[in-house]
Amino acid sequence: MIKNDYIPFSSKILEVIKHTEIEFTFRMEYTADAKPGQFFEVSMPKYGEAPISISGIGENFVDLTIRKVGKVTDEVFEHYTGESLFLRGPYGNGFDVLDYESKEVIVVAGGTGLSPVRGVVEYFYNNPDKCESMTLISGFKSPDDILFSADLEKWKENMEVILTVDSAEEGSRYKTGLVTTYIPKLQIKDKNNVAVVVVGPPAMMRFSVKAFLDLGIAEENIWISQERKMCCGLGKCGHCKIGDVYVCLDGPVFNYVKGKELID
Amino acid sequence: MIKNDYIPFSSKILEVIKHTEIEFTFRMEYTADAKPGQFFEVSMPKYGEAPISISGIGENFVDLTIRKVGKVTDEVFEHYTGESLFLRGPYGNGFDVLDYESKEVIVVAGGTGLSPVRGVVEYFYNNPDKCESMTLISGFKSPDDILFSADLEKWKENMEVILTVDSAEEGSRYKTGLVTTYIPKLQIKDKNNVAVVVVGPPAMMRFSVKAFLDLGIAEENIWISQERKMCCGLGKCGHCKIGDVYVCLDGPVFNYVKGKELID
Amino acid sequence: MDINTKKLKKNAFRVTKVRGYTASRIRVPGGHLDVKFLPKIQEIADKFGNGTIHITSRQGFEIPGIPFEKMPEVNLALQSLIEGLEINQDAMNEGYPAAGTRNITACIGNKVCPFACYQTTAFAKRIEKAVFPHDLHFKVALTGCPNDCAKVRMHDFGIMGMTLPQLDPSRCIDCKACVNACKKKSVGALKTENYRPVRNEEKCIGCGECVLNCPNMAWTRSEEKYYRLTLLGRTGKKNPRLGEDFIKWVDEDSIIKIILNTYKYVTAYIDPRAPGGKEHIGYIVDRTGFDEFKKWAMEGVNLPKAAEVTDRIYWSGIKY
Amino acid sequence: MDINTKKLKKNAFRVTKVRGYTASRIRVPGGHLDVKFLPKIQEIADKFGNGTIHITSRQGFEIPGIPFEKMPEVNLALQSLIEGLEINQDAMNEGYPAAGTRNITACIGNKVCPFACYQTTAFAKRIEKAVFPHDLHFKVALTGCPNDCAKVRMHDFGIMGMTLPQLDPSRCIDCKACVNACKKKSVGALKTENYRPVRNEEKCIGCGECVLNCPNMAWTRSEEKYYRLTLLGRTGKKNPRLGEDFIKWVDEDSIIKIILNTYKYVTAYIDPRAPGGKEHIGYIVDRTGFDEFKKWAMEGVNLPKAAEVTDRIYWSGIKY
Amino acid sequence: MGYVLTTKQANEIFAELSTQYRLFAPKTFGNEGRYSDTGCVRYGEVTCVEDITFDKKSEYSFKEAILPVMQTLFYFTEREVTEPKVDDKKTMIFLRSCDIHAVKRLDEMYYKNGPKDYYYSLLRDNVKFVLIGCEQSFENCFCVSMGTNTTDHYDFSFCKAHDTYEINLKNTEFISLFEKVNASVMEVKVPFVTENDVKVQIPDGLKAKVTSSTIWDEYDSRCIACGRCNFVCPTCTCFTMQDMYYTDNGKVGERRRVWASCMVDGFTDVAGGGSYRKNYGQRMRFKLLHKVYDFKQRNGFHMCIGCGRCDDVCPEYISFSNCINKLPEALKEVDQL
Amino acid sequence: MGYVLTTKQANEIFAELSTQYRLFAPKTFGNEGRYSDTGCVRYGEVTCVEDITFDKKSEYSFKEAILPVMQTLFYFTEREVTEPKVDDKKTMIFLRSCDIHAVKRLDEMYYKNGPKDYYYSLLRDNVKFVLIGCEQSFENCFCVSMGTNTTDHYDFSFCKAHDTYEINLKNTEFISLFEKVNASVMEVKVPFVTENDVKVQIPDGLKAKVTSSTIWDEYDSRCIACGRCNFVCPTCTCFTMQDMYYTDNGKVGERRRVWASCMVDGFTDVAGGGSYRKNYGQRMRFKLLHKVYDFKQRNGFHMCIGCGRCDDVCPEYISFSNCINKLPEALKEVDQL
Repeated sequence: MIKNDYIPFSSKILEVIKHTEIEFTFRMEYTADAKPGQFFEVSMPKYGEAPISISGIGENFVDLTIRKVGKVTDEVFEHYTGESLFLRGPYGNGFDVLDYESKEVIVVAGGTGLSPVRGVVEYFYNNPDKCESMTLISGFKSPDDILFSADLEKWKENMEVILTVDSAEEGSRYKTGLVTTYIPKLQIKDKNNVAVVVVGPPAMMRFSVKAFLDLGIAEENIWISQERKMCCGLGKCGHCKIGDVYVCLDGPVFNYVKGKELID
Repeated sequence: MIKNDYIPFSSKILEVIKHTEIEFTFRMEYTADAKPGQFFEVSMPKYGEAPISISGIGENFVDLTIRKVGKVTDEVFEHYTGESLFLRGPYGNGFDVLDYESKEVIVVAGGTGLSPVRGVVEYFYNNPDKCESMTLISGFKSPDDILFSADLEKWKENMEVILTVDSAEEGSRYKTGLVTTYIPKLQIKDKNNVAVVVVGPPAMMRFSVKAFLDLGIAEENIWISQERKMCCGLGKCGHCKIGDVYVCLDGPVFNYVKGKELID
Repeated sequence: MDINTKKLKKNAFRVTKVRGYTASRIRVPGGHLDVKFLPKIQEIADKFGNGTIHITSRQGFEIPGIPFEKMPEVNLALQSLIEGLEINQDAMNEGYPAAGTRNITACIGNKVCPFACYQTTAFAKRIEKAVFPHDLHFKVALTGCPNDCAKVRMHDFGIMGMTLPQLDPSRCIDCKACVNACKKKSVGALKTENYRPVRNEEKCIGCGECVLNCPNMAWTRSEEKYYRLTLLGRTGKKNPRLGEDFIKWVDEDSIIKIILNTYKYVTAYIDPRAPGGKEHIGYIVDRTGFDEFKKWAMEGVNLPKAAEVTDRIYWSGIKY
Repeated sequence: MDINTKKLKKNAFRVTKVRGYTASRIRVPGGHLDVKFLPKIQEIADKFGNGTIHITSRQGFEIPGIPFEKMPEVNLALQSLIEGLEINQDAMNEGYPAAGTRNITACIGNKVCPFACYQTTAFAKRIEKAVFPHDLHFKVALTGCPNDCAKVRMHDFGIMGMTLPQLDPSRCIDCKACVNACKKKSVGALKTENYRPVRNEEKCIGCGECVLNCPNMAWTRSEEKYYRLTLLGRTGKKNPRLGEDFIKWVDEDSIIKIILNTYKYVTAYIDPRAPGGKEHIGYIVDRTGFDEFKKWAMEGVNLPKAAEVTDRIYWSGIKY
Repeated sequence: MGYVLTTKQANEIFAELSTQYRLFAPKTFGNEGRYSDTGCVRYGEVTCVEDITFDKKSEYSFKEAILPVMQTLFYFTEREVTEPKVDDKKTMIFLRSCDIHAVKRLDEMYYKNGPKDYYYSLLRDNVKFVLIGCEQSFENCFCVSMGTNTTDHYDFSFCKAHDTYEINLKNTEFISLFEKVNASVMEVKVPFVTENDVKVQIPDGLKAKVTSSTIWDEYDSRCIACGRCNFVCPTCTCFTMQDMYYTDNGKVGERRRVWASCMVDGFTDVAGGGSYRKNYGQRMRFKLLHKVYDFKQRNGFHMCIGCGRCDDVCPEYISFSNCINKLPEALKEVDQL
Repeated sequence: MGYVLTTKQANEIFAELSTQYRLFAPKTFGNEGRYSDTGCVRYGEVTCVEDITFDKKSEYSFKEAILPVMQTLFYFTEREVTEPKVDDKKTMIFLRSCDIHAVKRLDEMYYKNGPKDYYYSLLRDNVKFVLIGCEQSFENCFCVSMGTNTTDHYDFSFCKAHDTYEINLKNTEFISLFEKVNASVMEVKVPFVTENDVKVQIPDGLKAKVTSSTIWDEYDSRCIACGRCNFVCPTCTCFTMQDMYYTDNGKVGERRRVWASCMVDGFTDVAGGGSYRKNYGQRMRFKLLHKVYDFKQRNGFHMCIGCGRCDDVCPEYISFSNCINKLPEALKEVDQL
């Protein structure tokens, strides 16, 4: 008898960290392997499943930052006072930090795109010697939408953190403008020794990648993470297919050499 | 210039005698010739004309017994408080009492049919020697419809008067039954010396004539008076035509030899 | 020229505006015919008429310009059409035996139209066989679906095809095609509950849009054919009005029985002094009251279980 | 088989129930045609179809059973009919250029019918010339008199012939034929006063029964031809309804102008996402409000003096 | 004596005549037919020859020129009665042979049946008759059967011959009229019809008894009692009186007479609700026997002139001539009773 | 090895098989067509040979026998998750050559693309395939172009030949079945189609870049995004999960998977409102390239088996094969960019 991959397991909610009114990080009991960029199918039985990226990995937990934007996540928010959620996963390839070691690492995150790369940033924050340099450009819609603000503050200790909001009220303490505004201004020492990771909404990724290509960064030094509808996480349901890849199996992280073919 | 026969003359109302609720005799000032059975076109200008039989003739008057049954007569009743009515006539042949002299005269009148023959009856009442005998059968619908009741009482003096009503309440003092009931019971001395005058509604006339014929009375000894719509009284308007006769010119009194052809 | 106009009218000719000339009306029950009949129509128009025809609003051909004296010859020529079109006839070679009850019209129906719920022409012919010839002024029309291309609501009896949709939930993939189609093109009788369409039975008009739009055969048609029977619509000078629903989810047999019953009712109650002997049934119902009509109409009718009968109908329409 | 169904529909073919087969629809504007066209219809049905035709409820012939691949050949065969029936056409031998605006139907009119107040087919053809070809889903119908045999109140534009009766009192003999006819067969707009009929102008529907029934030519027809224009009747699944009066005593030129104006109005306001690109004008009027519609419709229209325009129309009908 | 006129000459004559006469002739009322886009040929005043319709039978007859549809007899104020003023212009009527025979019938009624009619005389005494010839019989005509196809009783004839007009003069008082315009003198023979498609044969032994035949019954259902046959008939003379007061002043009114029809409801209604001949077939019988039987009994010649207008106009296509031809059958029937 | 069966013998065999197998075959559902008075040929359980429709292509494919439209993955009560019981009867599917090739595509997805699918395996592992031969190509078939017109991968074949049934036996475990009914042994050759009216030519140098061609644009307006092409396709495998609780008891529910269509709205919707391929032409492109390009990129053979069911069913008469044949033109177009 083969394994039934569709049966979820129950995972205890260890902690709930509120970022914004609609964005909470659920710290879930979990002890097996996981990589940043991978995701779990999180489910509220009777309401459905949603693929949620791992935003943090600890000894006995994974962090799942959930945005209240769909039916399932609505239900999770509604019912999280329960002690546990059902999970399947982790699925997907995740980020391979080894690919970025020794390089000028530039991570560009749009909105909740910060969740999946948080693990990457955290890795180089914890291991600053493993890269040449580390830069994070993190953009949000408005000051109210900012996620992981404590982390963002903390990360400044040993990397450049460019926190920007699309727009803010007059006199705000935040930088404003799209993340792409800051890409051309980056001080790159050796454009052949750069590792760029771009995660966010489709348009933000497209323009950011273009900005890096314009800077002369080679396609093979750019990684992106694709977001698609994923029902199964198992390469079966078909929703996440782009061209000849299944995002759930082959992604969501793609080197841009492959990723460029996946514009849908 | 020829005479304009359409222009009516004004005639003073000398007296109004009420018979029933809807039957009054208007005694009109009139001095020229007139015969019983002739008629006047009586008009209320603006309301129209109606042919009314002469029900009585005096020195300076004619009696016109008017029944309130049509538009014009309604108006006459409505407005007779005025001093006069407009008249044209007399029209028609009328009864020729000479035809009946020396005979057993039998007059059968149905309802208002008594009006035109009233002059005939009156003539023989006043001249009882001018006939062999005189019988009047006068029928009415009900006791309330009886006309000329004073006359009927008076005439009994020197003629047989059979007054009958179609129906009456139990214990009424009137004979009941149709006039035809009484015809077979008549005591006729010489059926070749009889003059029968029948006036009344079409069906009453038809059945009465038949009763006399059955008694062996010859057609030439029977006279009827036809009632027809008559607009002009002058043989022009055509309404009173029956076969080749114009009732207004050639009638209304017809010997039954001619009259029998006039069943319409 | 001495012509009994009443007889010629019964004979499906008519008194026209042009003195001395008539027009022959060829009824086509259900409106569908083999083209082999066209040459005869052409011949009659060319030989006796003025070479033109009018396509009537009741699905017939009116051939104008025929001198009255040619009527017997036209009747002879019509014989093959009358037989070919399967018109009930008492005596051969004498043309149409009655023209009071009008041609039973029908939209093209499910021979061709995807929306139609039945073979309109076949049902029209069945009614034809049951009621013709008849002098009473009845108008019956059939339409395949509630789109009512045949405008049956302007007739005495409007027959509208319906299907009682059947859902096989195991084939439903929640694409919402049925719900959307019902909302946009029909009455919005479907909503989604638990990933499945739920049908508001009261609202559903049986148009079959759900079946037509279901990409996976989850919705299918009922084995039984159902109809909506509307009553006593009319055009005219006094009170044109839409026919109102009498029975929803009625069957063919009941419809035929109700029509035949109504002939009896009208025969019993028609105003004998009506102009031209024509009195719209609606006015008769006004006189006798709806309940009396209904009593006659429903005599011996066995409705299917699904049938919903209107208690009492109140018509509206335009009143001049 | 790769068929652009939208193109074929515009080309007056249709997607039928039978896979791979279409039906060709031959419009006959005003419903009247020379029988010399029948052999061509027969030929098309025999050669490309299944040898039958349906007489459509819009006065056309629908020829079913035509394989899709025969459409170009059918279009070639249709050319003589399209020309003969004087259909506006952009390019020869390509069949009908549009099928959105439906055939303009008409009762037989005063060619034949004593009641008709005008030549329906001629006016239908005039409108045809003014509006065709057009893809918008407009339905126009004409009827000769308020009997409305053409059921124009079920159309977007219903055109009903009227005559403004003229009384010559010196010829009236008070026979009451007009009063009785008006009462029994029409709206009772006449009463007798002083031996003469008096017409209630507000009530009178211009049917001409008084003229038809007057034995002495005391009543005659008006020199001018008048019409009642009714608006936005329809059948259908949501809210079948009778067209309501827009203008009483309107003239031909104004009607054509109003129709053309309405095309502009609909073009400006139609819901581009409507299923099949079809949205009944009535729903558009619901959206914009009647006053906006009226503003567009009446642009540049010069009504005759007698015309009575409805302030604002409220439709009713059956709501499912 | 005969003349041939050009159109111009003819119109000069019309102009001349118009000074003394109101000219009544059949003319086409373009849009006044019962049905839309149809006209009607009937009598009306004309002022030029082009106004006259020569090639059709008039639907209504000339009679309205001397026997108006509606004629005011007198006006009345509160207690006064006043006759209306009469136009002192004379009348000239253009009409066909049969219609000239009809004049004789009208005269018989209005001059002779009872006292001479005052109002009829007023008009009739001043009429001149102009004969229109008949090149050929029209539909439904049966003048030959009725012996009305020819006549000499006219003042002059006036016939259209292609683009000229031919005159046969009887009344010499009009000689100067034609001489004045230098009309070409010519022998002119008035065309008369000598045969009709429709023929009737009134049976010799006709008697009142045919009243009881069943031939009349079919008209009970066929006839609609509209009276058109009477109104178009040049020999129908019946009228009804109307008394009315003016809406604007109820004290003033008039009495008038208007045409009546023995076919129309109300003709025989007497006060109190009685009426005769309720069945339309009996009305048909009454009319028909009047025209071809009892009028002659009374006056010595038939009333019907065979113009066929009643057949032309009947909306129910009832044929009067056809009914006449049923009389032998009816006679046979009633003789067997 | 071959046999010829009488109908009686065939039905004895069906009876025998039915004890162990649910027999799935194309059958005619008499009144279940979209249009009134039409039927539908699709797969269903059969119990006798007469149930099987041999002479028509099934509108929907066999796939629902092993990949049900709707499949319950598990039930959940308040905190428990329970798998549904699986019928332990085996399945026998009657299908044509092209469809046997389709099985390979299903297997590729459900056995190989990612982990082996638990639910698919449950059914698929117990399936026997009975080949129905094709005497001739149906409309829209292009199996020859796709190389799916012949096959050896079946347990036995079952073809109707007039009033007998011919069997070509591959899987010897069924020998006894035929021997038991004393089936006549005979050489049996399964009929395969060797030519179709419809041919496609997938261009050799096909590449993802054709995505940007304009050939897809026409489908923006022609396609109505109903998904019929996917549902009838024997190689389409997409599904969507549904979690629901029972109306009668909100604490109990189930998770299931149901077929999904890449043509239908919602297929790519992500939480938060994003979606891809809004234009229907792009969905057509996605589907088509999957079938004849990128599936092969990933798995080494084409997904499309050329059964033409998508063309048969499209209410808008869009032809998939016709679109394939536009690819050379599209390639040329994008190469010029």
